[in-house]
Amino acid sequence: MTDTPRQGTGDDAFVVRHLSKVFGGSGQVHALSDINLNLKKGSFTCIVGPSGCGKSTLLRILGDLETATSGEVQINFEQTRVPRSAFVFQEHGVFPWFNVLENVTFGQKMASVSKKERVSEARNWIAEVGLTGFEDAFPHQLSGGMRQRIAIARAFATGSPSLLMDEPLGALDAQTRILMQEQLVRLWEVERKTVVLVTHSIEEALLLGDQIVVMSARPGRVKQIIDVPFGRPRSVEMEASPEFAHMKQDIWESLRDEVQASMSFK
Amino acid sequence: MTDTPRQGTGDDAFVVRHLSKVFGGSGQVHALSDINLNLKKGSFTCIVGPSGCGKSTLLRILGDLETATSGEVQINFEQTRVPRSAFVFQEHGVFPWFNVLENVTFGQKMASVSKKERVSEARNWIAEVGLTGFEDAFPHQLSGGMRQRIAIARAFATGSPSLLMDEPLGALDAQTRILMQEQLVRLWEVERKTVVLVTHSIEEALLLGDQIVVMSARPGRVKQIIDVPFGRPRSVEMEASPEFAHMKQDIWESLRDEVQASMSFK
Amino acid sequence: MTQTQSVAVRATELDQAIDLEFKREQRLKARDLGLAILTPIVLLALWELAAAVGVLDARLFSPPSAIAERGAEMLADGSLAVHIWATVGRLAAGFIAGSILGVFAGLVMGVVRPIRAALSPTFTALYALPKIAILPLLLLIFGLTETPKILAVAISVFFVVQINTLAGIMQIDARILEAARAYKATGPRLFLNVLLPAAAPAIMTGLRVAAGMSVIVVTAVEFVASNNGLGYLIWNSWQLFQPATMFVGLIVVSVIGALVTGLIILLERVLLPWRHSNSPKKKEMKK
Amino acid sequence: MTQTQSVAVRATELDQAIDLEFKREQRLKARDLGLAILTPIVLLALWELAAAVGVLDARLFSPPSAIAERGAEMLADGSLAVHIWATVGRLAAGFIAGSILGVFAGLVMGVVRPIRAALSPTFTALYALPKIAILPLLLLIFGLTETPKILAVAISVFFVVQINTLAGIMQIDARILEAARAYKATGPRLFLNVLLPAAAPAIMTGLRVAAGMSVIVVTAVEFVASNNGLGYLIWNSWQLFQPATMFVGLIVVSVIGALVTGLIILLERVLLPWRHSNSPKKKEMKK
Amino acid sequence: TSEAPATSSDALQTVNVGHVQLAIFSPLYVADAKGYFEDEGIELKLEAIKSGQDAVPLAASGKLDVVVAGFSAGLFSAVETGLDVKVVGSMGVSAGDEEEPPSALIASKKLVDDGTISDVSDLEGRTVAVAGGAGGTGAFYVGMALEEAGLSITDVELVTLGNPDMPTALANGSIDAAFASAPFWNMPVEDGTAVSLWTTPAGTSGTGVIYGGDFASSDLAQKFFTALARGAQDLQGDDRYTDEHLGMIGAATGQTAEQVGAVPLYRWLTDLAPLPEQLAAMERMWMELGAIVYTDPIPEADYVDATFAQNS
Ligand SMILES: Nc1ncnc2c1ncn2[C@@H]1O[C@H](COP(=O)(O)OP(=O)(O)OP(=O)(O)O)[C@@H](O)[C@H]1O
Ligand SMILES: Nc1ncnc2c1ncn2[C@@H]1O[C@H](COP(=O)(O)OP(=O)(O)OP(=O)(O)O)[C@@H](O)[C@H]1O
Ligand SMILES: [Mg+2]
Ligand SMILES: [Mg+2]
Repeated sequence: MTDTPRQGTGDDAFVVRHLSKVFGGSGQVHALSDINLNLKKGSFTCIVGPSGCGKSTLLRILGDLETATSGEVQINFEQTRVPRSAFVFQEHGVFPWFNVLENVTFGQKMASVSKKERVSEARNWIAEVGLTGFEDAFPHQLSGGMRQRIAIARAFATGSPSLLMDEPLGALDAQTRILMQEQLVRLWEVERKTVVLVTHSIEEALLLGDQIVVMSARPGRVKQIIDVPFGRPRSVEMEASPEFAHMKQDIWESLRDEVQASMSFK
Repeated sequence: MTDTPRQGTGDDAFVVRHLSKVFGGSGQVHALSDINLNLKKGSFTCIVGPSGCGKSTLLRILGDLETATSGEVQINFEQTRVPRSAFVFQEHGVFPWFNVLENVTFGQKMASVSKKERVSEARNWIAEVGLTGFEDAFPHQLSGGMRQRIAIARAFATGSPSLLMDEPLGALDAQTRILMQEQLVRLWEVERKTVVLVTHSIEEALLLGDQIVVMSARPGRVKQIIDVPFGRPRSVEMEASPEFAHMKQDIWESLRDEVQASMSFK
Repeated sequence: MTQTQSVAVRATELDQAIDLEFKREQRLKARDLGLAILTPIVLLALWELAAAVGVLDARLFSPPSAIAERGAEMLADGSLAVHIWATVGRLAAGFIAGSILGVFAGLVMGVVRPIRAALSPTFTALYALPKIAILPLLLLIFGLTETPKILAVAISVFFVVQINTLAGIMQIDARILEAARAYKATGPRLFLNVLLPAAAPAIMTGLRVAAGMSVIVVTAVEFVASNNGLGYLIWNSWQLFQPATMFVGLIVVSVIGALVTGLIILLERVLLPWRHSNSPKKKEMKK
Repeated sequence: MTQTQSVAVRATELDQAIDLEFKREQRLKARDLGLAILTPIVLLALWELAAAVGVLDARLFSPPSAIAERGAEMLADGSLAVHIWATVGRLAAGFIAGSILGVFAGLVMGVVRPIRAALSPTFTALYALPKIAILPLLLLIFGLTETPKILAVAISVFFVVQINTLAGIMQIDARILEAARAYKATGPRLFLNVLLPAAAPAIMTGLRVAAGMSVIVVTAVEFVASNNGLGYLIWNSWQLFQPATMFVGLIVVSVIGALVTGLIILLERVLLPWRHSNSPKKKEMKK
Repeated sequence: TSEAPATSSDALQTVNVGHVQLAIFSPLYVADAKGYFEDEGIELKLEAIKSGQDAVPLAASGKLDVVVAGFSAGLFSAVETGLDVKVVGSMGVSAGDEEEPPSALIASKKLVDDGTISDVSDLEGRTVAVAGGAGGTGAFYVGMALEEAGLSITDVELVTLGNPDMPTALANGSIDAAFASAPFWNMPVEDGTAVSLWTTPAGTSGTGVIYGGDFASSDLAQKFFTALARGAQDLQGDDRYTDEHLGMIGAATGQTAEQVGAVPLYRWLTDLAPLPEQLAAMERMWMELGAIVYTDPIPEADYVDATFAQNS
């Protein structure tokens, strides 16, 4: 079921080989097992899989926030002052003590970008995610959806060549989510960063990704890698097409067993 | 745009007439405006609408947790020892200091049901939602999805003739959510309680409801009441049908303006 | 009745309902404030009455009127001010020194695991050491200067603040730290932009507890070893049997305690705006 | 190398990595424990040394060996036990009375708005009142019995616990209260099943702060007005110039303080299991 | 508390006595240990207090019957305010022993060596530590020493300090002189940090026995005093230092017999008669210091009652 490891090329932003991750020294949680992946520069990859299968862990390892227990990860970006990967976290990634502007400039501040430069860059991205007018607001004064948009603006504003997003739209209601998905694709089409996005929503993965990595229940393995055939730009209307419904059904069936394996549900 | 008030009949569980709700004595937030609704006994009603339009407020007023500022609400259930409506809340509705069993028996405990009786009833519902084996676990030891299932089990276990659910599946990931939707319909088909369910997901509304109430942006009004034509039992496969896609598209368009009206999003 | 008319009637009804609700809220707030002021007044009046009819021995429990008179006298001749400044000076010096050191120690212990492991249990035991009991030792070491008195206050404050700061650091949400690491926050930048603000609420709680405690300690210290300050005033006036003066001291001390606590709360609001932004702003935004 | 072989090699590698990680964690834990024990030992050794070479005046700062000897003596002749029991008795009585009343007052004030409005500000001011300063007044009212001493402890504990309990009630998540109302929890049932457990963490924090404070207060009270108890022992041995005895008293007091604090933490773990269920259970479930 | 007379001869009546736990009050401890109070039908209930002033209001309000402690300015203020207490006896009286006095005015050796201080008159403008503050007996004695040297109590700066803290304060220069009791005056003298300048003259006393008004008029008042005086009679001359007595005193003050014997003891009058002139001198001194705010001395009869001593 696992992909046979391919050799990485210079075009690959991330190359993952035989990666395993075990949490808790005594070996209690085997989160990831023998993961092999090649992610091209400028590609948009979506990861789906049942809850607890190690999606966040994999993303963290790609972003150098966690070390693999064994195996190998190559990250092929030149070293600049900004971090190689900017993150959008599943939850609680924005700093409650900074207002919107300060949160969005945070990455550049840590990279010693001059104040003037980072503020003007930040204002751009704040406008892009539709938060203009809220620069001085603190996160707790905003809705969950607005908070998540701060995190997205911050990730883009940092200027990193890759973007790792962990269910960035999970906290949004369905309608806002669709608007944000369209927004996200638009932003990505402008900048063409290497994006890895974890999601629970198959529709979202089909709407956004070039390829979809389907993971198995814990210990997480790569169950399937699916290339998404739809051209860009894509829009929500695409969901009505029979091809979309078909692919969705396929992935859903592949996932269904895994979800049931991962939860004690009759 | 508002429905013309109809006369309530003996068959109606809830009759709402010219209901308005304003929060904050000084009239700051006009949450609901001139709502008129008739909900039949044993019916399954879904409410959709943009964030902040007053869906939760309306549900709270139906459940007698909030008083209307003006207008009139009739609740036609005979008074028994159990509350007339059992709630599933949007979030944080389970008590962190009680384990799963104690949480599920809470409603009956407050209704002075004997311990033996309420425990056996609770065990049934714990089994129904797939939490058997977790009776002694505290909520914080469980995932968000499992916590929400506790709340659902509690609502059913209480034995109230009506069930008011505020985005009961919002916290779940997409795959688990679909399994739970099927579960919910199954449970309802057995008991035929009067159900009002608030959701952000149009698919969910179409999959579950007999009728869908579409609300406008704040101040919340009833924009549209849609009868769902699909027969029961329904299943996820139904989503692939063109009629479904069509209805979804309709409701989405009706909502889109409202969502955009409700958020500062370019 | 036409449709338009009935809509108009309903609008008026709604307005009336809103108005009623608003008035009720105002009434409740006024009542709360009245009650808050009433309680001490009633207590003082009862005391005055009890002293007047002889339930309380007025020679020992000076009636409030006599205390007020004595207080005015002491204010006029400047003697009260001398004691107040002496106490406030020690309090301020000890509190500031103790809290700065406490925050620093807590942060270092929070970040460096071996230091935390080495010092944490010992500090917990030292925290419970009664501060007036070690005052003689401080006097031995530092002589009869202000140092031992300020130090006694500083030590009390230090432990409370250190324990709270450490707890604050240890409780920082792992996800916040991860976000900081993801954006490559390190060294002093991590410290200033993440650790300090994240631990700030816990530090503030520590300061609040420490404030109450420092007032108690400074009074106790002045009781035992001082020639001025409110603690001395209370002790001395009792020794000299001047109960009215003693009550003036007691009342001033508790007012200072309340003021210091209030000041810390104010400081918290200023320093941690993200925890206290008012809801009106929120509502406005939601519009 | 065949595919199977390479898989086997990788499995071994993984096992080794896991093993290393596990050993490292064990090593760190052992080091932490070692450091925790080492610190007081080093401090005592330094003290002993300083006294031996004359950096510290051994007549005033009795070396730890002398203190230990004196402590053993006092244990043997039973005199230490007398003081310990006297102190512990007052502490227990005052702490229990103060905390029960404090919890009760806090709950009532949390539920009944007019009472809260009337008493809250006054209680905040009274909290800062130094307890040893009001001891003479308590003595006047109750005479030289145990009552005023226990009362001084109880009052200190009362205010801390009351303030924390009230804060706990006020901070209950509105959604929790709503859930309780939805399921028609009222009266004593609401109280026992919702309000008390919801406020319990805050109450426990209050008890922990109060524990430290009560040890300090009981010592101060025994300093001023008692002929037994550890506070008396410390004061008297200092007056009679018996520094070794004084240090025995100081050390015993801080050990009692640490024990009381530990006891409260233990109590919290027993009473609030939902806040401390261990992660193994969690992990096991997730499997 | 003292109530109606005993119903039967063997039922003991309780007398509550507040005392500062010091060897200076030995007659109380010896009389108690030897059962003299029981002989008079009294059951003694001893309550430790930290200063006489703490107990005066308690005596006046009947919470205590008897206070055995040092005098203070507060006693006079209390009487002037109308509290009903009576001084009925004296306690430790100075023997005038210059070598081994129970307390002494000592000065820093450094200042003596460099010639700054050679006798009490050189203390003018200097810092002098006393226990119990301006309204305590320490201040009274310092005033007495200064007056003998032609100065007044207001010519020095008084500092309040506990006896145990005086030696170090002298050593580190915080104070120039101190009025300390044993062993805190002889310790610094022996180790060379201080020099004794003045000791309390023979016959002076700063401590005594105070009755609450109600107790003074009860029939136990005389019985109590008679028993107490018997204790004093046993402690005359070198009888003070018998092992039996040292043991009794030690037991009551939390010391061993050796520790008690190592420190010079006071003397006591055989009838423990009050010393009215001495009290009047104290009142005057404290007025001078501002520790007493009223201006007309209280008549002796209002607060001294010598009849119990005369009848014992
Ligand atoms: N720091 C950690 N220590 C121990 N176990 C961990 C740690 N982080 C994650 N795990 C465990 O590793 C497994 C994978 O976790 P991870 O968060 O990567 O899953 P996920 O796929 O992101 O799940 P979700 O969809 O719920 O976010 C889980 O069983 C989790 O409990
Ligand atoms: N107790 C309250 N006091 C003041 N305003 C309130 C209160 N509760 C709700 N509101 C306001 O009333 C409006 C409607 O709130 P409500 O929670 O009913 O919306 P909703 O449709 O449930 O939103 P969501 O989809 O985000 O849950 C919002 O603007 C909200 O800010
Ligand atoms: Mg995850
Ligand atoms: Mg809602």
